[in-house]
Amino acid sequence: MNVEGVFAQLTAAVVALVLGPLLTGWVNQWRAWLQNRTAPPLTQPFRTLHKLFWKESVMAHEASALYRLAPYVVFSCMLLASMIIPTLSTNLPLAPAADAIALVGLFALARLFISLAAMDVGTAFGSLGARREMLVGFLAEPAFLMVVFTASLITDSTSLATIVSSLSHRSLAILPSLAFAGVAFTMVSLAENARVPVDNPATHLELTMIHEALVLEYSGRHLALLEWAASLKLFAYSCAGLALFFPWGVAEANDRTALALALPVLVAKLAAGGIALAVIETILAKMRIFRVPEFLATAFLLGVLALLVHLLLGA
Amino acid sequence: MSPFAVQLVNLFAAAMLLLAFAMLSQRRILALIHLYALQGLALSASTVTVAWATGQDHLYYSAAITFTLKVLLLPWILHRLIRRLSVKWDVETLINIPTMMLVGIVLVVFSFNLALPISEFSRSIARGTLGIALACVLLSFLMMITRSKAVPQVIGFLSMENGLFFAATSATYGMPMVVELGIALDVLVGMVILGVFLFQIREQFDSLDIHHLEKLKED
Amino acid sequence: MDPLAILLAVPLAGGFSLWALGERDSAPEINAAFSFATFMAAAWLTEDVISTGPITAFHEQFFVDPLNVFLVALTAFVAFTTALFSRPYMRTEREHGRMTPARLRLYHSMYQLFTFTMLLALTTNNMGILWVAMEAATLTTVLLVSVYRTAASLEAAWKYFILCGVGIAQALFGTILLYFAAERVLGPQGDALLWTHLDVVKHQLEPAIMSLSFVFLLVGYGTKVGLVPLHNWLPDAHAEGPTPISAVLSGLLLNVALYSVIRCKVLAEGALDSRFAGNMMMGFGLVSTLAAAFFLSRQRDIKRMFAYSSIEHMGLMTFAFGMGGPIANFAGLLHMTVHSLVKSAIFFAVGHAAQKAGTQVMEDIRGLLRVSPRVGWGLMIGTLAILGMPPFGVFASEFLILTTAMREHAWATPLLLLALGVAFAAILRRVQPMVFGETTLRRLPYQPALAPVFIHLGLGLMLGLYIPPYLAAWYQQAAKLLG
Amino acid sequence: MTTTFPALDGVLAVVAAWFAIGVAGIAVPRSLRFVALFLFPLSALLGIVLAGFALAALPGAAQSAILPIGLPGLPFHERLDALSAFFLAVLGLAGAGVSIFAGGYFRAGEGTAPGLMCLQYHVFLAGMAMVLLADDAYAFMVSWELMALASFFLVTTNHRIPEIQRAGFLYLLIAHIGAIGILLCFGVLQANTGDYTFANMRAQHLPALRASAAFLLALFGFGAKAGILPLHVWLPEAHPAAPSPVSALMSGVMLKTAIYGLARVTFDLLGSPLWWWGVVALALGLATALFGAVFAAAQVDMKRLLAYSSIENMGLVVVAFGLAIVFRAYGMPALAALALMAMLYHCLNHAVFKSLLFLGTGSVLHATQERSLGKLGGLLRRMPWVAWTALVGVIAAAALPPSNGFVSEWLLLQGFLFTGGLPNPYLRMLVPIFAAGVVLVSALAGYVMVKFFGVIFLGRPREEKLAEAHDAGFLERLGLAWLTAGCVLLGVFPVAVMEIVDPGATLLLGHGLAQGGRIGDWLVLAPVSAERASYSPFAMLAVALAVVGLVFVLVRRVYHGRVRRAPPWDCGYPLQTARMQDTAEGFGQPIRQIFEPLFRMKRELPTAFDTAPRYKVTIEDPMWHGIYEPIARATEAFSRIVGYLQRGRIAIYLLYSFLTLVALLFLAQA
Repeated sequence: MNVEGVFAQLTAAVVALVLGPLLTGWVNQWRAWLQNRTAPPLTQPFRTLHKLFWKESVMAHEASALYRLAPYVVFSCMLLASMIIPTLSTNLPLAPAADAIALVGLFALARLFISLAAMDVGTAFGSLGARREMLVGFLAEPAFLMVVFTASLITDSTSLATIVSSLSHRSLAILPSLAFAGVAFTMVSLAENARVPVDNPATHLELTMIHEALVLEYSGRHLALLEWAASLKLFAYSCAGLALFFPWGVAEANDRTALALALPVLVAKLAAGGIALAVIETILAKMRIFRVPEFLATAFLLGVLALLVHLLLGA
Repeated sequence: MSPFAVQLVNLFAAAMLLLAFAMLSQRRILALIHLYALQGLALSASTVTVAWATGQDHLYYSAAITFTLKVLLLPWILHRLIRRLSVKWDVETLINIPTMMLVGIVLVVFSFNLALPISEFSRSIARGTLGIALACVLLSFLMMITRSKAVPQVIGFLSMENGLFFAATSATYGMPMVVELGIALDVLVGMVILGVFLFQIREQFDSLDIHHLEKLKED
Repeated sequence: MDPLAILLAVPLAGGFSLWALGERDSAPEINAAFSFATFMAAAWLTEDVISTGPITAFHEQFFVDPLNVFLVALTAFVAFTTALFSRPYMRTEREHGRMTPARLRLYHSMYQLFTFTMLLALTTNNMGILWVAMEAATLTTVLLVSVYRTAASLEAAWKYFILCGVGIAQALFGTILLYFAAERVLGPQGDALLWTHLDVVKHQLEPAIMSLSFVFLLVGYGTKVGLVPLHNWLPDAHAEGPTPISAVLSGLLLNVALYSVIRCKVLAEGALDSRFAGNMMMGFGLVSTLAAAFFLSRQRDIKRMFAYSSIEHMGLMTFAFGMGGPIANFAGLLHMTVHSLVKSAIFFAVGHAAQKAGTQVMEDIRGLLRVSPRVGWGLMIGTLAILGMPPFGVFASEFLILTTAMREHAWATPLLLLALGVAFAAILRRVQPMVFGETTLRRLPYQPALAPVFIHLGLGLMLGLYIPPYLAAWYQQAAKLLG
Repeated sequence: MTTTFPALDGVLAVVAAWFAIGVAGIAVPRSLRFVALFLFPLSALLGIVLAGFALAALPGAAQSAILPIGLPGLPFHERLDALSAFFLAVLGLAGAGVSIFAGGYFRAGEGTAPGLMCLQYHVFLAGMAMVLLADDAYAFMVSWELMALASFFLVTTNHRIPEIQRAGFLYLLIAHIGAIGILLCFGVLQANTGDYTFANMRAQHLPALRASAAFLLALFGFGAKAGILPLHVWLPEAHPAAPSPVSALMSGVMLKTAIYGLARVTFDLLGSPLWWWGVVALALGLATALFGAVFAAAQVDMKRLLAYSSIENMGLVVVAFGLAIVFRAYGMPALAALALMAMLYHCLNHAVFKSLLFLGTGSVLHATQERSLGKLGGLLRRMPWVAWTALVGVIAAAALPPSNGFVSEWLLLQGFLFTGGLPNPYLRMLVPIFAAGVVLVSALAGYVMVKFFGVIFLGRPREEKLAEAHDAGFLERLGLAWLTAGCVLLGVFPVAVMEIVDPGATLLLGHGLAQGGRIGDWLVLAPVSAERASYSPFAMLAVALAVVGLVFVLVRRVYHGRVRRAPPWDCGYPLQTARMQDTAEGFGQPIRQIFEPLFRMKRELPTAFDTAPRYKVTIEDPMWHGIYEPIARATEAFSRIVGYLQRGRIAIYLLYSFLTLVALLFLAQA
């Protein structure tokens, strides 16, 4: 593990921590604009975090250690995830520590903890949220893995670094399998990041909410960590998507100039992705919670289809 | 040995078969017992003939045993039984008589065919006797099946024994003495036990109708 | 002094002396003593055979070879343990008023005579005497079955008498035919029915006659073995007679009958040099096993149920002997031994259980473990053993039988699998609630004799894990002898 | 470790010692203290010793011995090779934890006297060990049935309760029928030689038809024990019925012996499997896994839930097994080794975490006398030991990193990702579908585990009496801690474990995973190549912990650590009761809705006018309705027909013998 490696790794972490909330802010801005509202500033998420951190954290009497532990675990899981995904460079010391499957596992772990924490206090909404979260998760996770499998069958590897580098090196060609996978991935990431049409991050209408119900009891620094983790998650998913479907511009091993170049490219890609997300959220309507399984099942089937298409057409 | 003896044995054989048929069709128990005694007589007569014709002395003993047992002793016991138990008739047989006759004839044909290949090997004087013996056995079997009272069943059982003895004496010149003695003993004891039984059954069900003996079954 | 003579003399004397002694309180003990003496004689005889090898006696009228020596020992042993068991059992029956002193007298003397007839049937070399002994065994047991004088027991005894009498008559015809075939080779002397001689010349016997003769013998003795559809007397007789008699019927008489069948089979096979006899036995065995299994699943009377299980196991043995070959025969003999040990043990336990409950209806017997754990465990373990659970010997033989069948008659194995499965379900489903759960039972006036149960089960266990070399050697020789 | 090390003797000694302990227990049937405080800990110690011997024997060559018992000409052959050594290690490690726990668990009021239970328990342990050692068909069957028998008596420990009797009956029946299947399988394997030693079976080369028959018989026989569809029905009945340590042992170890048997027969005795066997195993395994997961999600009895989850895990194991067969049949030993490693590893993992979870339920059961999830809750605060150890088990059971459960799933998925190389196009198409199924199953497992843990340990207690629930005692904690440590270590250091396990795979396939170099370096697991795929739980864990610590410190430094306790917010709804939390039914509801066709549900819905409205859903296993009831009915009908043979009329009986005689005479004449 050389110096560049460590450097790249740390930059990745910092970039994630910074760009994550910014991306959230960016999406919120665009949603506002698309809905003819005056938008909050781009840095609004940071202000919120700062505010929350200063607030004292109010906790239910029954809340147990698990409840207090969960935000930290979730946060670190998300940070770890976004350090694993090759955002700027494929030369990450941590890359061998976890491949795509492990990445999915990491997300699942976070989900487990947040759901348990939500059930810990023992309120009606908490357990409701946990149940819905797990429902979304157990359908989204396989779909995500199917997408990953497609990519790794194409590149004969599950290690993200290898996937990205080999994908980025192939001449630009439309792979039908990847097209399917792309759609599936989009649906999954909408669901996983609690966006419309599955969930509405801005809602506080109890009966429809998923993510908000999970964190309903949280406040102060714990809430801050969870929010930050949420935006990190969005960031991680976006980067994963970009890495899988638009891998160009990610720096190769020990290539300072490319590394320098990679940042703006990433920001540009994220900006575009954010706008797309905002558009999707604006034009779609939130669906009933019981429709969600169908939505995700579709994603899952698309993922399987992508695999089959790849095996069928060898492309 | 003389053809006369052969004819004699065949005659007795025929008599036994006839008697078997007669027992099959006979309803009155008393007559049944008489027929049984007659069959025993024919059996012992044929045994004597064989003994005389082949000069096998131990057959005389077996004839004597047969006579005392099956002509005198058992019929007497049976007589006393039915007098004590006052059973006269065995009214309904399970199948009507003509059908039984037909079945019986079929059986006879069957057993003759069965015995035919064997009797070639017989050094014995009368070739057909084995078939007849077999026929007697099967006929008494049929009789046991079709009788609905205890005593006739017993008689059927005994006449089956007759058929066996006839096979033993005429087809093969009698079994070894010790065996015959054993068999005779068994028959006697069996008879006694049966007698005891009939009394017990009677005092249990105050009738000898074996329809009472159909309680134990899979339901 | 010849152990064989003692072996036969003791029970005979015992029968008459017990009758002569009349109605005494000590009769059970005397009975047990005679049985013990018989057992000792059998042990002595066995010891002789071990040291000197097969023996014949009394102008070859009697003989002891590997095939029957262990059966003799087994018979004497089980007869002895059963006598031990019947001491408290019969006393309790008398307390419950089902037995009168007069009947006890009959019971004891007949018990001894029955032992005698079985030993005679086992040791005689003369097929005719064999028949006589079998008939005598029937007669004695008829009296034993009807000893309660109830309507049911009378009916059972009557059916037993008629069916077995007729069956045995067929066997006599078979014997006559056998003699008929034999005297053409051996001449018309007394030794034309001696098995040893017949065995020497079996290849010269006339096939046409032998096939007929074997059919009669099979139907005849098969009736006593309890082969379906000749079995109908068996469950009644087992269920209605006193339990010690059920034990010896299942444990010993069926064995002796099967023993005579296989003696005849050896001759028939030799004469026919075809698999006719074997196939016929396999057919009977398979049918019996299957039918018995399905009968089992609808029983309500406990003794009746285990009677059917005896039919099932007899069928299995018949199937094994029908297959023939060293392994199958070995398995058959082993199964004979273990079955009679375990099944009699089960009947001992069942007897006490039924006495405690005052009924043989299984729904009314509950929770044996609570009132008397040893009876309960005895019944449970015995049942599991008879169901072919290792490490008991029954499993060992079933293991050999099934695997042999699998490679020689694969078509039969699904049927066996079905039969064993159904039997297992049927019996366990009934026995489990009898042993486990809450109880409905009462105490007994006399301490039940459980030593026999556990001795038998212990032996059954031993035979599953370790077969003494002598026994193994006998089995193997006998298996060779059966071809 | 050199092969001269007498590992086999040691193992046999341990087995003997277990028997001895059992006898010692029966010698003093009523003294609970002696049994609990001396015998059970002792046997736990023996378990560790056993594991030690096994691990020592793993790398070495096979050792064999002949015991002086058995049939003449067929004494017990015992053999200790890498495969049996591996499973013995599993037995020893899991068994140690369970035994020490059992020492604290068994009480006087269990129904069976403690001494007797001690006997049954140790015969069970010894039986399992003998199964793994057996080297001939007879020894195998005897030990196999001994195991079944002992566990049957353990299941029926509390035999006053009729349900438990029924459960035991069902269990023993299916076990026995399966055993007969295995027996017939051996009958085929010995191929007319009459020699029942495994050595001989190895030497035989069966024609394809017979080999397939043997394989299917084995799949049937061992499947009955492993709980493969549709022979799984005994599991959800027997596990709740048995005392928890027994359930732990049955689910954790006994099921594995079935897998051992499958592997032994397929790879060792049969040698060269056909590819379609693999497909059969894959299909059955996946069906079982899905079925188990879905039904586990719908259960409301905690032990029943775990039983179904065991079914699911065994399904996954069988899937790995099938994958290994496929690779083996197409001559890809390296990949076969990968799949086989996944199988073995998952056996090990499941043994550890499922025992852990069952023991946890045991403590809960003793603390609350309650098995129904609907009456539990909030125990995390009452019984922290049990809860936190259970949490580790839950993470493992949900197959999440960095636990051990994830490692085996990771290996399995890696195996699936290599199926592109299969020559058979249909398989290439088929296998990804299976992969999707596996993924779905593991995701469902997560759902199930959240339900399990959340409903039992989190939230507010749903009953008043839960307030006086007490935490586990010392011995129990020891057992829980032991297994928890197992979960963590197996999860964090997979490379080391796999290098120990590798000889097992090598033995079966002639090709191990470590062939040519190591399975990654000590830190990073890379079964094929680092570019291809790599996983380092240790690094992940380290980084994650670092981040947690860092964040914790930073937040307190930069801001503050103040906390105020208040009543829960819950959107400001004032009057909340514990009954308002999700019940187990509620939590399972989405799954029930999605997989509705699988279930046979009976709903009792309240009417609008009920004064005391009740809502009740009962779920029954469709297999009952689909398979078992028809069989029962058929048997009933047939036995009724047979019953007509015996209508009591003596004339008819005579007619039977008459007809038989005549018919046979015809035959004889012909």
